[in-house]
Amino acid sequence: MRSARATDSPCSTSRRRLLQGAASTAALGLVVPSPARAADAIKVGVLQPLSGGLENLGQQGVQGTRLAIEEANEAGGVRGRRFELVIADDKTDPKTAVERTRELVQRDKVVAIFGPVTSANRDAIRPTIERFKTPLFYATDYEGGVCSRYIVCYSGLPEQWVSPFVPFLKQTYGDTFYMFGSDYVWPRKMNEAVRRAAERAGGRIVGEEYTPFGVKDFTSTVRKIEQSGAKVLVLDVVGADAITFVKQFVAAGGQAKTKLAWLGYSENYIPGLTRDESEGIVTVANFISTLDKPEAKAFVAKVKKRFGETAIVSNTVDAHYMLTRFFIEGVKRAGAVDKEKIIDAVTGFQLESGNGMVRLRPEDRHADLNVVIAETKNQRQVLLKDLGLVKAQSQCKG
Amino acid sequence: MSPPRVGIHLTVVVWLLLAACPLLVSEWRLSQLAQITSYGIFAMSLAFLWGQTGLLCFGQAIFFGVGAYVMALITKGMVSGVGDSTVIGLLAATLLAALVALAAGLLVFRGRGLSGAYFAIVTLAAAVIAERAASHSRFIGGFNGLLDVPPLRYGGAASRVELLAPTPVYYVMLGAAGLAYGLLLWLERSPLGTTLRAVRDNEPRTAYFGFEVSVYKTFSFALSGAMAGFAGGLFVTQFGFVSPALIGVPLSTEVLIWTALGGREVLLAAFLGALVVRSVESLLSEALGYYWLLGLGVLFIASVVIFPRGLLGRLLSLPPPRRMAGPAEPPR
Amino acid sequence: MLRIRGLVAGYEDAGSVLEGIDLEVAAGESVALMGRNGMGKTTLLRAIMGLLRPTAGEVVLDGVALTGRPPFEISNAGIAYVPQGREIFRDFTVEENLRLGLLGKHGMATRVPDAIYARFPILAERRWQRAETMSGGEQQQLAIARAVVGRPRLLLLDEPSEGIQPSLVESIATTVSAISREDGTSVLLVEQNLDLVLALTTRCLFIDNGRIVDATESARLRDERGLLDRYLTV
Amino acid sequence: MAAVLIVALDAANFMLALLLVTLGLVILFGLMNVINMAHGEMFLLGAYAVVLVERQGGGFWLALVLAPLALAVIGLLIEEVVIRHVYHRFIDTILATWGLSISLKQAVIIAFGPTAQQVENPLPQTVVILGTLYPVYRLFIMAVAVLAAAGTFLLFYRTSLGLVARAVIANRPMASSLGLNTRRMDRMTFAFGAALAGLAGAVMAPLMSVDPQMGVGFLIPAFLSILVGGTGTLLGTLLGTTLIAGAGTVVASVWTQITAQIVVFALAIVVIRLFPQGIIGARR
Amino acid sequence: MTPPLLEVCGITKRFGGLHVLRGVNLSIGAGELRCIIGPNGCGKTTLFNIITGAFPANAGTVRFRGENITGRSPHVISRLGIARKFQVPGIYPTLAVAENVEIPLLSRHGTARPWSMLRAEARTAERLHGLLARFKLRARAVGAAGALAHGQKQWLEIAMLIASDAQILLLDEPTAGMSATETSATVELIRQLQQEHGIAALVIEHDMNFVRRLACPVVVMLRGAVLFEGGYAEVQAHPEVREAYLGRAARG
Repeated sequence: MRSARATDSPCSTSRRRLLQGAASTAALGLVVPSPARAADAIKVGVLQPLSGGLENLGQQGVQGTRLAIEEANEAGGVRGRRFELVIADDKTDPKTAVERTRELVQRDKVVAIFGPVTSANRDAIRPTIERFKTPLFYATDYEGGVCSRYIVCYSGLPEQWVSPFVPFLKQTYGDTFYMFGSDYVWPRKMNEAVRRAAERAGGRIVGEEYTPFGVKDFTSTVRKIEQSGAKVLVLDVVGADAITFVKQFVAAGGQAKTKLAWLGYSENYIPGLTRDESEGIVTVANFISTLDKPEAKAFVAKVKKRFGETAIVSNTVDAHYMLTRFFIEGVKRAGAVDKEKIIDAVTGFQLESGNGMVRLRPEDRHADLNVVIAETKNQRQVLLKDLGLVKAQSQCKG
Repeated sequence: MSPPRVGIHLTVVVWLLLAACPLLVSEWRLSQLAQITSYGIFAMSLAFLWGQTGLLCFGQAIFFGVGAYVMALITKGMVSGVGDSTVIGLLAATLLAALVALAAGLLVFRGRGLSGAYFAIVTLAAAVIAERAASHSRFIGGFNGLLDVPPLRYGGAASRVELLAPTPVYYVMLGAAGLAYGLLLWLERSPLGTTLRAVRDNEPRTAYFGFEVSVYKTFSFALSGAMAGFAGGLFVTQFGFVSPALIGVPLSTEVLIWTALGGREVLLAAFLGALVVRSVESLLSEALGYYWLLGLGVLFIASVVIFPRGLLGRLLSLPPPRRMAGPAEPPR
Repeated sequence: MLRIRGLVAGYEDAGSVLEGIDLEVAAGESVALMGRNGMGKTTLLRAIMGLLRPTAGEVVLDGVALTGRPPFEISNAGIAYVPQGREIFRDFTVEENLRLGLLGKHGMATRVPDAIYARFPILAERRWQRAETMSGGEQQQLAIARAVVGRPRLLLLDEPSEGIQPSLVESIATTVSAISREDGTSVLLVEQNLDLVLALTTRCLFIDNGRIVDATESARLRDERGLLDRYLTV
Repeated sequence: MAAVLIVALDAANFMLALLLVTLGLVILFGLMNVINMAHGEMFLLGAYAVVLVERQGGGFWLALVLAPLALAVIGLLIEEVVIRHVYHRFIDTILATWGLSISLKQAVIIAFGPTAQQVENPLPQTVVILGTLYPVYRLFIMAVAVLAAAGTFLLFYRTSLGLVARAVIANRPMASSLGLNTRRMDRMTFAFGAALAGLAGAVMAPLMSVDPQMGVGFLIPAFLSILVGGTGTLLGTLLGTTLIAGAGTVVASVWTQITAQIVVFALAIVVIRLFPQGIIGARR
Repeated sequence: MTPPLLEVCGITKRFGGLHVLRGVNLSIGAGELRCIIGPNGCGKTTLFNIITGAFPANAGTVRFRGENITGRSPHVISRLGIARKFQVPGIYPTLAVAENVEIPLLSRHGTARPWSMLRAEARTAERLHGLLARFKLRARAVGAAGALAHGQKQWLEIAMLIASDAQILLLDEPTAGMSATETSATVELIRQLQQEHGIAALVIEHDMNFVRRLACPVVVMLRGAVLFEGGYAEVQAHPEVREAYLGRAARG
């Protein structure tokens, strides 16, 4: 996934208190307040970053999962058994992620784990997950290539996001691209896809650059972008560095000449930027809260009803909600609370997401997703183009 | 007036308690304890360098990380020609970390070398460089690091057994910790240890006795590096992965806090410092949320200002080596 | 003016050095304190100045108890100190060194008065030079000038002749006695050098093992070989 | 030619920004011998002071005045509670301030949350310099850095207060014997260093992500600048920041930021190894 | 002809505008004793610093057994057999008293390789406890050296010098802070060392009683140069020496 380490912290504050409250009650009790705290509750682990830099995404992930679980419990659970959430904080740190995973699996004996956010943490816990044969449900977009019986992904992949996005950029804003990303695998894989897509569409890559985490001065990069004459800047820098970069890019008048196409951008970044700074940023996503579709409106209403008017209904909430629903449906279909059977049962059927019908493919346990292109106007993301259902190749090939 | 022997008794009690843990705690706590034992060994490596030789290193995780990466590369079979056994991995992890530390030590200490704050800041910068370089190196997995590192295992390729049950794993880890402790303690109480403490206490005086101080600092650095590498190798068998996060500043400072809180001058205090902070953290950090780290920071400041020898240091400190007392007093 | 009663002081690891000092210096009077190294001369000056916390006894200046007060308050009460080894600010200019003698004093101009430069012509010459570039004798004059620029009522001098040419010792004696005479400044001088003691002081005290053990008029020192040989080196 | 000039301008820009951040550290570390690992967090608090003032409806310019004042007060507090006890334990200042850094950062997270805060850019315009657009705010930062450096220099080397401060630092007992209140000077000097850190944080806030981690990135370059130039001299720091920032910008312009960071840090270590007194210090 | 054990030739040292040493000449043969006296600030300690390699001189040479050792580092000079006692006792405060003495004993067992230390124990134990007994420190052997009384610290440091098997001891005010009995014991000690082991010593001292009782040639320094060399009685009688200490007025 995009975000990667402790220095990342996109996001806002207005709704923070509420979320923090939610997270800490969860942490204290470690369980959802639910009447069915019986011994036969089905324990579900949540491993999300609740500190260390990515808490916003972590809290939204928790909300998505919680919403689905609570709905299921309110509907009577599965064959009379309720779900119980056990929430753990991975602190955005791989070591802690492994420790917490072990706790969830060995101490709490959960049947599945939802999370985490970063690829680094997902990869770090993978050996543990596989060693203890406990399925991991991962609902953040990432670079692709995970093929494991025990990992189920609901993630935007490069193929799904970049392949349709780049031709749109070329057609709308110009045919020269500059790619600028953080120095790790996700931006590099994304940019590989950008390069392929741009060349296929007849565009030209005029620059590619990576930055280490924690850089505070992007003058030379801003200068290089300007000198390259690129019409479009594909940005896959993450977290705080991205905010720092965009502030300096905009201050230097960059957006007047170059369109900012930001991969991995979401509503979470908007509060860290001023109106001028976020104006006109285009991005690609599976879901945005302003989508003019009945299912989107219903989903937004549902989230706000449960978590308050100030709750951000991002891609992350939608993805975690959906993946949790697949899991619940899988438990129903499996006929028994058995990890292996659940894994086999969660794929191959459709559910309605906040943005159209979605299905998990049995062959690689990844999702076919509906994708939209959005632009930020007046501190809100608005739809530019609905790309509909986009499929990716199986991640288990090659 | 012989110093109180309470330190000896407490030390024995601590080790007995540690050995009895499988009877006392739940299975998963035990496996957790096995995991953080590698941090304990790591803390002892720093205690040896800092507490005994007086070198405050802000980049200790470099050696831990080197050990972890080497262990991962070997046990994953990514290095041809040396096999992929746990033992070879651990040996190589220890040795390579030692070599890196030795090279760094030669670079830093020779001639009119760096000391004090300069050394601390330079090691801090070195930790940043190491982390950047590691996340930029494809061969060792870049930012995400190396995954699927095998657990402890024994036996030949054909009949290989992976060690997964908590109790044996715990005893292996505890044994490794005991080994590290024994070795470091023996060194510490040998004449060599006396010399290192002499360097710490009064460096010019030691030079005026003909000791080439830089050699001793380098030696201590290399040895401490080796121990950190050993800890890193063990860490990998427990956690199954290695990533640049293990080689950089955050872990370097974490180990500093464990060691300082426990007591830098006493190996066992540093070891317990790591074990206790990590255990308490896993118990409390979720309940306290953001306040946990705030509390830890304040506690750390308080211990620096009020208890420079750590919270456990005084309790667990041992009397000087027996040879110091000499033969029994002749009858008067 | 200065009255010291039963002063006991020392260092943490070396035990007490002063074992109960009693001494008095009258207004305008100049007193020498002689004794072998290690007998407590410097320790006494440091204790008067507040650089060392006495464990017993009292230091009173014009009826005001100074015991246990921090050095800057004692300085402001009217005592100035020229330490052994001079301790000038090596990296600072002569002018800056002198200004530092003024800046801490309440209600005093912060400009170095010309009178000081008139008294120490060599310092006027070196006014903008860094102090460390000067010779030992010049540095000593700077240290004295820095002390008297704040117009103290009592001047503590610790071995001002240390490492200095005999000719300079004389000129220092002349200058300090002029200051003492004209400004009415009392002087407590720790010294081995008889020339300075004779030129500057009227009374001489001998210190041995942390106690004042003998006293004489300075003018008679020349004849008191026995005293000298008993209490001084050589 | 113009391209070279532009790189030079960019380098000057980064250098001055780094100088601004380093100034406070020069006072605390270079002069007072307090190895202030919490400097990044003082910087951070300066930026959050802006956030707080803007939230209360005060503008950026007001915040720019209030932030250093707030940090001076916080500096006084820190000095009194913590630093006072470790002045004589050089190495322990590292540890104590490290603990402070953790605590301050965590306190900010508790008070403001972990996420980035919005800070208005008060000068969003650009001007054309040497044929390229240049942000006015960057010019402002450069001006503030020059003014702050010059002001600090004048304060320490051209005023009585500065003279006293330097005297206290150079020889505490002697300064005290001359009637200078050393405790008060310690407090004031420390507060001034903290205020400079706060000013830097406030000034940099509009061009940076204002989040609890923002101070970390500057800490190491700032320390290296001081060590490379030589402690205890403003001139050395000027040289140090010039070398670190200059090398960084040039390497980043020609290659990448990643290479720049690794090369510059490694270079700095080599320089420190060769000149343990710093380049200026070694010439003395 | 054998060269003198230690020979100092024309040593000059400046700190800024301060001339601390102005061409000091001095020599001492094997097994000889020599006292250096002189008023405060005459450059005695600086001379020790230059001999032992603490910092370089501006001019001049130091020879040991005929070998030029000017500007070598302290540990190299020490290994040749020159041991130094500091004015403020240079001991290891947090180490046990016995450990303090063990360090210089170890220094004679190959200091170049740390691991060679590991097996040094057996060779040092006997001498260690012999020395502690001789210096009346046995009862304090396992206590921290920092807790000793001042005079004991001075003795401890002398014990350490002797443990280092030096051929010459440079003693900077060895009796400072000692009681009269301790001082006489120290005189006895230095004499014994000279007689039994042939150890030479160069002693900076202010206590003229000590100088008299040591009964060795005395070097008088004044303002960075050697003023006079001679026996105790000669020094006492020498008007210039008196003047150096007490000024011209004392000449008479």
